[in-house]
Amino acid sequence: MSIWEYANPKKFMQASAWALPWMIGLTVLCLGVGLVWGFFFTPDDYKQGSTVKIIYLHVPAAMMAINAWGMMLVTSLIWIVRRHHVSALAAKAAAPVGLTFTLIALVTGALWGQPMWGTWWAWDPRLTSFLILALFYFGYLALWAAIEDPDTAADLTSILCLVGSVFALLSRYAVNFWNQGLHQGASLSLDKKENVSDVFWVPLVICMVGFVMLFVTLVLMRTRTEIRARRLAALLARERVA
Amino acid sequence: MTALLIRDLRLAMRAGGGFGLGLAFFLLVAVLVPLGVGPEAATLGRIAPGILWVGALLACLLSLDRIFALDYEDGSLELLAAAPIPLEGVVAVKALAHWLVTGLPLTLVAPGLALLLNLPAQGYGWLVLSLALGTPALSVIGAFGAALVVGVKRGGLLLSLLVLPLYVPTLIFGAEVVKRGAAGLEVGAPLALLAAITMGAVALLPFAAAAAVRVNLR
Amino acid sequence: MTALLIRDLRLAMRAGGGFGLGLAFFLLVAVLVPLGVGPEAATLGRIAPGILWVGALLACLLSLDRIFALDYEDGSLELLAAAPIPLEGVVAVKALAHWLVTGLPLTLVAPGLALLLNLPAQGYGWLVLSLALGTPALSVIGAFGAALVVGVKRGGLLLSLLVLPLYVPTLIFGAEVVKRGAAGLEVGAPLALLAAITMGAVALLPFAAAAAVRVNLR
Amino acid sequence: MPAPLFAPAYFGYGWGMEMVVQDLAVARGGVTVLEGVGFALASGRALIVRGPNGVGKTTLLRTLAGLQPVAAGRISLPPDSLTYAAHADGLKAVLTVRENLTFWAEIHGTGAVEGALRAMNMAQLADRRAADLSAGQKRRLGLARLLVTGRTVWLMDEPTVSLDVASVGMFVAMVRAHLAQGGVAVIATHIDLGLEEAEVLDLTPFKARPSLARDGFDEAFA
Amino acid sequence: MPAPLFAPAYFGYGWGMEMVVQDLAVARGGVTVLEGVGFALASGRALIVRGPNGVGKTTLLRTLAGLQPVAAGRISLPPDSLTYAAHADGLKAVLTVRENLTFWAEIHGTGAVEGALRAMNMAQLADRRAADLSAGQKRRLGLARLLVTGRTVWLMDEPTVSLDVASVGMFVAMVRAHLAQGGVAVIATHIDLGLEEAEVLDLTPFKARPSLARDGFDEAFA
Ligand code: HEM
Ligand SMILES: Nc1ncnc2c1ncn2[C@@H]1O[C@H](COP(=O)(O)OP(=O)(O)OP(=O)(O)O)[C@@H](O)[C@H]1O
Ligand SMILES: Nc1ncnc2c1ncn2[C@@H]1O[C@H](COP(=O)(O)OP(=O)(O)OP(=O)(O)O)[C@@H](O)[C@H]1O
Ligand SMILES: [Mg+2]
Ligand SMILES: [Mg+2]
Repeated sequence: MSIWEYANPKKFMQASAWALPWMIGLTVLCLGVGLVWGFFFTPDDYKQGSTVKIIYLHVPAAMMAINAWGMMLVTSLIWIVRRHHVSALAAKAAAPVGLTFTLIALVTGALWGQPMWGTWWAWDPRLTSFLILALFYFGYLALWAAIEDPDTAADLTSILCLVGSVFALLSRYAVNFWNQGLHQGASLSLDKKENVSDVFWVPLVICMVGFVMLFVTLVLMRTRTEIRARRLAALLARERVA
Repeated sequence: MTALLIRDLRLAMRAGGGFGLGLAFFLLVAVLVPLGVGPEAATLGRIAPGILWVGALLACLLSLDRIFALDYEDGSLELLAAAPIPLEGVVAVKALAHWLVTGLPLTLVAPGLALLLNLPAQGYGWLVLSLALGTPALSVIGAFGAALVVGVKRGGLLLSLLVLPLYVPTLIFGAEVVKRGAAGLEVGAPLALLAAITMGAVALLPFAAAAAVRVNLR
Repeated sequence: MTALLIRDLRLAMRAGGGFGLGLAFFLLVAVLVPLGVGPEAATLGRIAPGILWVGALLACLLSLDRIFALDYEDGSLELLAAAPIPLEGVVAVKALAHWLVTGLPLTLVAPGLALLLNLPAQGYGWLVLSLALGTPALSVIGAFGAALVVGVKRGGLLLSLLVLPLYVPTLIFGAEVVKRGAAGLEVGAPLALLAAITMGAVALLPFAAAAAVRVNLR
Repeated sequence: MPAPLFAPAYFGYGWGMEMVVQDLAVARGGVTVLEGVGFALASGRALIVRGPNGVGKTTLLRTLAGLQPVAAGRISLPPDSLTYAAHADGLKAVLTVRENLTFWAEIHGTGAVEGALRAMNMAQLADRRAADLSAGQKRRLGLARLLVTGRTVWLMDEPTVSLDVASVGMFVAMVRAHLAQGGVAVIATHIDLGLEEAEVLDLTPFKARPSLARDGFDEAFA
Repeated sequence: MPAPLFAPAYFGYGWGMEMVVQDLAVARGGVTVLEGVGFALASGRALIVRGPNGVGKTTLLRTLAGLQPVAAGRISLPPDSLTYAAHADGLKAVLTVRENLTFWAEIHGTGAVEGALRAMNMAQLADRRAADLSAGQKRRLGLARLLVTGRTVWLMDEPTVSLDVASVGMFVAMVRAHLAQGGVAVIATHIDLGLEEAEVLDLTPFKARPSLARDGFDEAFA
């Protein structure tokens, strides 16, 4: 029983129908615990004050925004190689979610930047490359919207996703080359650093897990919707000929 | 008339209608310029008004060729010309539709992009105001240009060429308003001139455009 | 192949073919920006490299949709796909034709416009060099974008939305070369990276573009 | 089919109106193609324009429709009374059949959409996007457009292109009904429509002798 | 007319080649339109495809031409042997007739332009811009294009649209000459070409029952 069986829409619908409630539960749990803990049961940072708590939204969102594109890249590849419709639709479903996370990271970042750097926005490399990522999301969604035939759209968006990923990476380095900025380095990267104490660290990790769950849940839901929509279109077209 | 407006808006919303793309382009210009110019906030802040206006102008420009060309290709334009409604009205309505789909959204998102370009705080209000006053002129002038090149296949580039010079006054006064506003100077004069240009364009150009369409049809 | 190249060039030269329009647009941007930004020589000189590159990029952009759309509309593209020449070759040739009609002239006139934006003297050489190295990439990337949207009617705006992000690395390195050159710093690194990007794009993208065209044809 | 059903509320119809063309010369690309063309149509009459490829049928119809300047001669017909149906049908691919027709009906201030749909038997295709129609179905939609304009003078350039036999029959029936209400039709075609009552005008004899060019410009410089 | 004149130097011709179609199903917009279509053409034979509007002629031809995926069944024919002539003729309005043909001749590596011009009697229009041709003349140019491709299998969708009687005769003669050299032709049309020797395939019986849709996706989802 290979994983590919779930690429069959019927199978996928059954499996996801079974999995969804659990996912939703886990998401609510993690986010609830993580955010409440983070917001209310952590001390204010001595220099940042309470603004530091934005971190619980900002970092996980930013992280997931990037990972979402990675997931789209994988599913696009699967569609190109194995022509599993579910895979293509999953990519389509993930895009808006990824874009939303991107926007959340941008907004929270900006809100954080105001107290921290005294400006809403700075052309820091990380920020810039992130903004470019947002542009890629926009283009990807626009292409999906512009093309009628679903399979054609799936193919073209997949190609765009592949090429786009390469250029997104290029831009990342180009931007680094172009300006070295003031944004936090990997100060909270998973090997925990001394400058952030566990009181911030633990709830942050929980929030990160929560955001991962949230992403998976949303993508599952949206994929199911896409599948239903696609099926509806098929049935409608069929009765049109009748 | 309303039927035409509704149809044009509906066409813009449907797949490939290109609603919201103008916005995206605006955003892109606001991102590309810093990438080219460099990140120094001071420099950016100084050039922000100009860049924002140029960006809005280009975003407008790129969607102009849809105003008439599509209707020309599928013959709708001939039929509209033969229909019992004045061609001037048709032109005006199409310009209005274009503004609703392009100029208005641009005006609304402009502050967000001003943020990217570190526009000084007191400039925001003037930015929105100047765009709200100026973009209708852009749409009408653009409609006129589109009417001139409606016969040319894929005349997008030629169109921009014809239209950009006509945009110059709007651009200058528009940018001036924002620049002074941002610097805290008084902006009455350029604002008045901007309004005057828009009024004039909206009042007169539809007739010129209609004439151009007639010429292109026969 | 040569037949195709010759035909495309000939079409570009004929009425409405839009040769030289790219140039004109480039010129217009170079004129509009000072109008919007204001005349201070110092500011202009500082932003000149960025503006010139952004201008070249947009001029290139506006002529992109002609690469495939015209051939698609009149059925030539289907016939070319069925013809005994590899589609990758067709794409490459068309990108080349686009560069000859757009990128090359842009490179040649750039110094003239640099004058308008008071680019520091020692920047001129680097400007020409960077454009000569960079514009081929713009044409090839553009051809890829055009291939993606060839099915969309009047997809010009969508096209720019897709292509501009892909232009970012080229823009950054290109502008960087000019900026450093103008400041008298050494430019080896960005120049090498710019060349690398162009090579990569020219070598690989035609295949992606051909694939996209095939998808759009069926 | 019962005429009133899809008669555009008799909008603009009136017996006895006429279309008169006298000694008309038409030019294309600065070259006079036809000259001395003349005919008169009483309301209720149809004219079938024939002639080999390139004789000037399209040019003549476009001139009659006012889409081209008249090189010489006179055309007289009531204002705002004609509509022209060429190969480009003025249809939006992304709009449905009904949306397309409704738009033209509103523009012309008539409300005969349903009737027109039935007349061209597009009823069951009404909610299909025009893009999803076959060549012949598109053509039928284009012809249905004539009905919702409520105009009396129909100029049609090869209206039966890519129509099958049944549809051609439908088209002829539609024209007959139009004539029956005092309408006028000018049809350029290569095939035999079986519209016996119509007058036939063969353009071959009116072919312009290339020697003389008629339109002002050339004259001035000849 | 003498065949060799406009035969593309017998490029790619060979007796005995065949086109075989077995139990073919074609779909448009995700809906199967035709199914169980099958025929075999020996070289030198022509097939005329008939059927009411919207039965699926265009869809079938596009599928045969490889411009659409096959929903089911098999198509077998020699590689690089076919060319497809639809309404869009792949002509550039700003290029002259000769320039247009020369381009396609060079692309296909044949040099039969003059012959093709004569075959469709375009010789005296050779230096006219395609934009300045009448509908029928454009069509003739589009058909002349077939000759310069030097392909053996011609797929034609309503090739005689807006051609006058004489031109239709010319077209039939051209097809006959093509067959005489072992070529194959599939022609979708509504009119009677008078090409007696051709086999006729009426698509009506192959209309797909809407109940079952063939392409993988629907199966998985219905
Ligand atoms: C609009 C402004 C901002 C944007 C677009 C932004 C974007 C990002 C991105 C893309 C990441 C990387 C996430 C990952 O790689 O997993 C990140 C992480 C982070 N950001 Fe921001 N950020 C912004 C503002 C700020 C501000 C003002 C601060 C506080 C000084 C901040 C603090 C952090 C921290 C601490 C991390 C975690 C570092 C790590 O472990 O990778 N960010 N942000
Ligand atoms: N710019 C031009 N210069 C010279 N002759 C032209 C020009 N444009 C068109 N013509 C000629 O004018 C004639 C009339 O064209 P028209 O389209 O009216 O013919 P038609 O009767 O409609 O033919 P068809 O039956 O093929 O549609 C044609 O012979 C055409 O070649
Ligand atoms: N997206 C779609 N969804 C459902 N049906 C469609 C779609 N597109 C086309 N069709 C139908 O497919 C059928 C086949 O169309 P096709 O163009 O092949 O017909 P045809 O035989 O060429 O007709 P004609 O003789 O008018 O050219 C038509 O009935 C058309 O309505
Ligand atoms: Mg004609
Ligand atoms: Mg057909």
